[in-house]
Amino acid sequence: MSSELETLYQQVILDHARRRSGFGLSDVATARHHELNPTCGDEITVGIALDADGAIQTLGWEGQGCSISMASASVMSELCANRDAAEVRAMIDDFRTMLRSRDGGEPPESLEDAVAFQGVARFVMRIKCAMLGWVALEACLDQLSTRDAAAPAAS
Amino acid sequence: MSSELETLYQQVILDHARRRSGFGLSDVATARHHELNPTCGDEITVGIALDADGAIQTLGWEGQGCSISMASASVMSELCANRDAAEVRAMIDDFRTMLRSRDGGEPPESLEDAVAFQGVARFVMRIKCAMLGWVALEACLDQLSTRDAAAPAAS
Amino acid sequence: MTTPADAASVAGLADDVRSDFPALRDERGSAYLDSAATSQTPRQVMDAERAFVDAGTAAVHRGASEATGRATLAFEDARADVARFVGARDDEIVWTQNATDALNMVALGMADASAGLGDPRFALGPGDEILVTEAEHHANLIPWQRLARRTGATLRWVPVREDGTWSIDDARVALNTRTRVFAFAHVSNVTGLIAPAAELAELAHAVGATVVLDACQSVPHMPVDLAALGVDFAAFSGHKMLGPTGIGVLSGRAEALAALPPARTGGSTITTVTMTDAEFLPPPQRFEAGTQPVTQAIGLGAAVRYLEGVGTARLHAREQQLAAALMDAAASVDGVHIVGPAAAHERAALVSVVVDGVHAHDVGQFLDARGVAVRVGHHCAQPLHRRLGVAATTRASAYLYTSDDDVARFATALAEVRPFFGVTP
Amino acid sequence: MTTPADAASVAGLADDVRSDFPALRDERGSAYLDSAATSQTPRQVMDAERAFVDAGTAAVHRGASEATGRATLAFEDARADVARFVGARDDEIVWTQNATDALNMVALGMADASAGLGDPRFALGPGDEILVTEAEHHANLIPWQRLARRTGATLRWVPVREDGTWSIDDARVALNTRTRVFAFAHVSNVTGLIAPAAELAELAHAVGATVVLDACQSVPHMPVDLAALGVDFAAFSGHKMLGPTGIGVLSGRAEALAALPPARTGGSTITTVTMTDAEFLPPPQRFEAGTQPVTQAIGLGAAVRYLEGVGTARLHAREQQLAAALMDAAASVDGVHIVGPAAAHERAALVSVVVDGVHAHDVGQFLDARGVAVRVGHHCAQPLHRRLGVAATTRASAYLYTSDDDVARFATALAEVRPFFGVTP
Ligand SMILES: Cc1ncc(COP(=O)(O)O)c(C=O)c1O
Ligand SMILES: Cc1ncc(COP(=O)(O)O)c(C=O)c1O
Repeated sequence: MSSELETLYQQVILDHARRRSGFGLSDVATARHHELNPTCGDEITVGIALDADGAIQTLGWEGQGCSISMASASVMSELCANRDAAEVRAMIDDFRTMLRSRDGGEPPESLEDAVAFQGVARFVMRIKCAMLGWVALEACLDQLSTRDAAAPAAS
Repeated sequence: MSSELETLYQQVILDHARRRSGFGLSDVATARHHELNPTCGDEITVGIALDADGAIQTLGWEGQGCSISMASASVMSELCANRDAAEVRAMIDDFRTMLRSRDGGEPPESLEDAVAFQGVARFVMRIKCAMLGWVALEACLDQLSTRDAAAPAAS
Repeated sequence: MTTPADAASVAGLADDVRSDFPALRDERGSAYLDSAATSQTPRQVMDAERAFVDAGTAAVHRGASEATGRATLAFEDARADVARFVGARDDEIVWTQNATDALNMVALGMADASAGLGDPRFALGPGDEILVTEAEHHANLIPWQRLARRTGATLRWVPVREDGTWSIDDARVALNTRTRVFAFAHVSNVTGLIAPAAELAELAHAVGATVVLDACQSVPHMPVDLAALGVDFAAFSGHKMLGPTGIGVLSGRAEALAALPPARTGGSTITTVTMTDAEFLPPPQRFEAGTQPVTQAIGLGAAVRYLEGVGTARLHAREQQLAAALMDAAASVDGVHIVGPAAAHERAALVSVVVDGVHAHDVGQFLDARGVAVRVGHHCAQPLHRRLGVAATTRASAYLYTSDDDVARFATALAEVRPFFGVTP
Repeated sequence: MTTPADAASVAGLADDVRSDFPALRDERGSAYLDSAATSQTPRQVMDAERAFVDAGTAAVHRGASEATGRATLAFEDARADVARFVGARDDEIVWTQNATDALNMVALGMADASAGLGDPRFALGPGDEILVTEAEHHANLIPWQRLARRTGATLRWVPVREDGTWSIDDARVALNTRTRVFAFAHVSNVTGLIAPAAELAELAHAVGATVVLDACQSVPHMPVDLAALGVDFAAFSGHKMLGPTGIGVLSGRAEALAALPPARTGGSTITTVTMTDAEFLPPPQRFEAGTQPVTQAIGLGAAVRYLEGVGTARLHAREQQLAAALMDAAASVDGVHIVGPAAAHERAALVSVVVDGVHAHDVGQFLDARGVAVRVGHHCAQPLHRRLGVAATTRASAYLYTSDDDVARFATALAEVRPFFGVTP
């Protein structure tokens, strides 16, 4: 196997692409977002619900696409479930920064299994694939915080 | 004076540009045509009348433009007046052929003074200028022959 | 280069031309199989552009300087080259930005005709129909959707079968006396299907429709005589036929072009302009607003002369070999399904496939890592892919420089795809 | 190259850069004074294009191959170069065929908005006014005439004075609450007049008009910060700023671009396409239909980096010198009348003249034979010339490579024109 392919398709990615953690949308989700990659037609819908403390209680997704987009959504759902929304936003930022950095460098440890996607940065045309689920998740969080802002203040 | 300029602006051309033979449109003209060079805004109107035998009896023109277009119309009016329409058409063809020939060669003697314009062929952007009056004259002849064709046959 | 189309000369085409293409002198020995998207450029084209620019550029058709004259001649000679190549008159060739621009020029011109700007011949309105096919490239679909919305006309289409193909009989059913425009691809960029353009044009003309041919995938690859085909308008792009990006062609029958209002207006298209009105020049100038892609026209002229040097008959014969070889390569791999006609002689030298269990993006990435450049995605034909039941396919396409080796490398790499992604047969 | 704008460095600009321009290495020592029509090209631009093409072209934003990735990056880097150069965001730069195409894109988009296709923000109708000036290039006039006819809006204009100039006060009189669009040239290609774009934009915005700037003659020659000027749309061409033909730019404020319907549609502009409808991507992709002028964008990127290397402040300082020198040269000859502002600081480095008793075509031809390339004609501004009372003028225009010698040669040759044609003073 050529080393270029190994960089991109790490074993953890190939595994997740088949396993697909978090696949399935729950009825209790209070925010949902559908994201499309116009180049290839790949699409992912993410649905989430927060608990009273603002942590992600439910995180599910559905969609179809290449192994990078599917594995990325799968890893994301394992990583982000049960975390605080602010923490997840920071993670999304880190993930995006890692993918956009053309020169490599040490990725933040916080990303855990998601560091497997660092190799994607070298394949510009695939960055959108890896981001697909994460962008949908970010949009869900945006929905909820807009709604929060619109709702009457609690105190 | 550079030889390039001499080729283009032969003395006969400079003279005709100032003298302008045939300048002025006659009321007796039975065909008129206005021709415009869109690149520079030069324009010439030619008016003619044929006699009973189909010879050009009256040939006048008006217009404004560069010395090439003015001189060419002037030479044309001297050359074509009092000639048979068919003969004039042949002359227009010869003149056009001479201007379009990129490689020079002997111009037909029939063109008389108009051979002075042979040098224009080397200046593509000026060919339209030299043709302006001739194209208007050709259009006048076309008008008359279309009218002839439309009129009831004489015999 | 010689032009005889005997067997040895046909098979040897890639060997003969390859050294003219700097991009193909790759140490990795990679196979470029994406010419249907864009072709590689021979040095003759870049040399022609450079020679022109280094001698001093100048605006064309404006001013009187010697440099302007030189540029204008080179520019018009390129037009004559392209006209000769596709069997059109010089004044039937309009330069555009690309084929997409050319198709839009027709659709937008018809919108203007419908709005009362210019000759009413191409005016459309409610009750009128615009006919396309379900297999069209977005470039030959969306402009017609928009024209329908602008005018109130109805957009209809020839449906495709399960394999993405359609026939002249399908077109016969769809055409009727309300059909004012029939726009279709001469060769599909997904299925490779070659449409019987002359027969289709005849059918369409019989009901009074204007025929618009998307010739993007035909003009570069086979002898095309637009006059003989009898279509009213045709569009193609320079970058798919060894020419540069930044230039395309709208070809139109003289009388059709003369009746089409110019949607894009500006300098060099006019005779007299006042503050309130403008009179337009005859075609092609009427459609060439502003400073034209002069250098690119000269590059395209050089590309066309290069193709003439090869000979389009020889080229087409070679492409038929390559079509068969690509089909065989794809058919030889388990779990790989070919889209489009089964017979190689009905198709151009391109093959789009679906690989069971592996997404096209992954297939493409794998092939790319193996040094085989193909194209993955919907190839700007989403409705067709929807009909095929897939979001994306993997397409390999060939051109004159494609060697048998390139095709063999494609076959080998394709066979490794499913094992790599752990899909068991 | 260094960037300080001290006197010696400014005066020495031509010497510093001249060897980069193969077209100017002419043994005849001729003077190229037609840069306002099209500029000469430095080898850096042609080298950048060639390096890109020879490494292997590929379609951008489509497919997943490494070559596609490389091409896409180079293409987007060029966009970032141009954006930085004019003070815009990357997504505020749309590639077009030329400036004319960019202006049409705005006018045609507004026509679509008026026909109910897309955001109604730019919809026009009867009672609305489109304002231009009497000095506009046809590219910034005819598209607005056509828009007026398509929508029923009225075209009005700021009149020019006898010398071809107009002022902010003239604009103030013409602008009113019915004005929906104000389109004007930043720098006139005939009079050289520099319009106070920021102040004009403010005035126009105060009445709610959209401001469209024809920046063809400013962006190449002076520091232009579109964000600071506050215009809504701006258009310019690559070939006038050391770049190749075949590429232009429409720049628009993000929110303005986002509200403009795409008149030209096709591949790469969309998200989801069905047979009956298409959803469009955000700008700039929405406007970039079909295969883009990729090689030319890369060339333009190189041109912009070249200009940045020179420094636009130094360039502009030099052009002010050249403006004064050209004015002096023309004023020194009897029977020669200068069109436009009398003060050199109010104008760009171009001068258009009328020569008493000699037609502009003859003037141009004579100068050309003397090795001085100028432009003659109406310069695509017929209404302005009509106002000046002449059919054609002779224009000399300079750029960074123009030497004092070039201007001196112009002055000498100009003085010989009337004697040659036998016009006595
Ligand atoms: C002021 C002005 N506007 C518009 C244009 C048109 O530019 P282009 O021909 O590159 O589209 C030009 C140049 O020709 C110009 O000088
Ligand atoms: C069949 C077909 N039509 C239209 C196009 C559009 O061509 P361009 O992108 O050069 O405008 C293409 C190529 O992309 C094509 O293959």
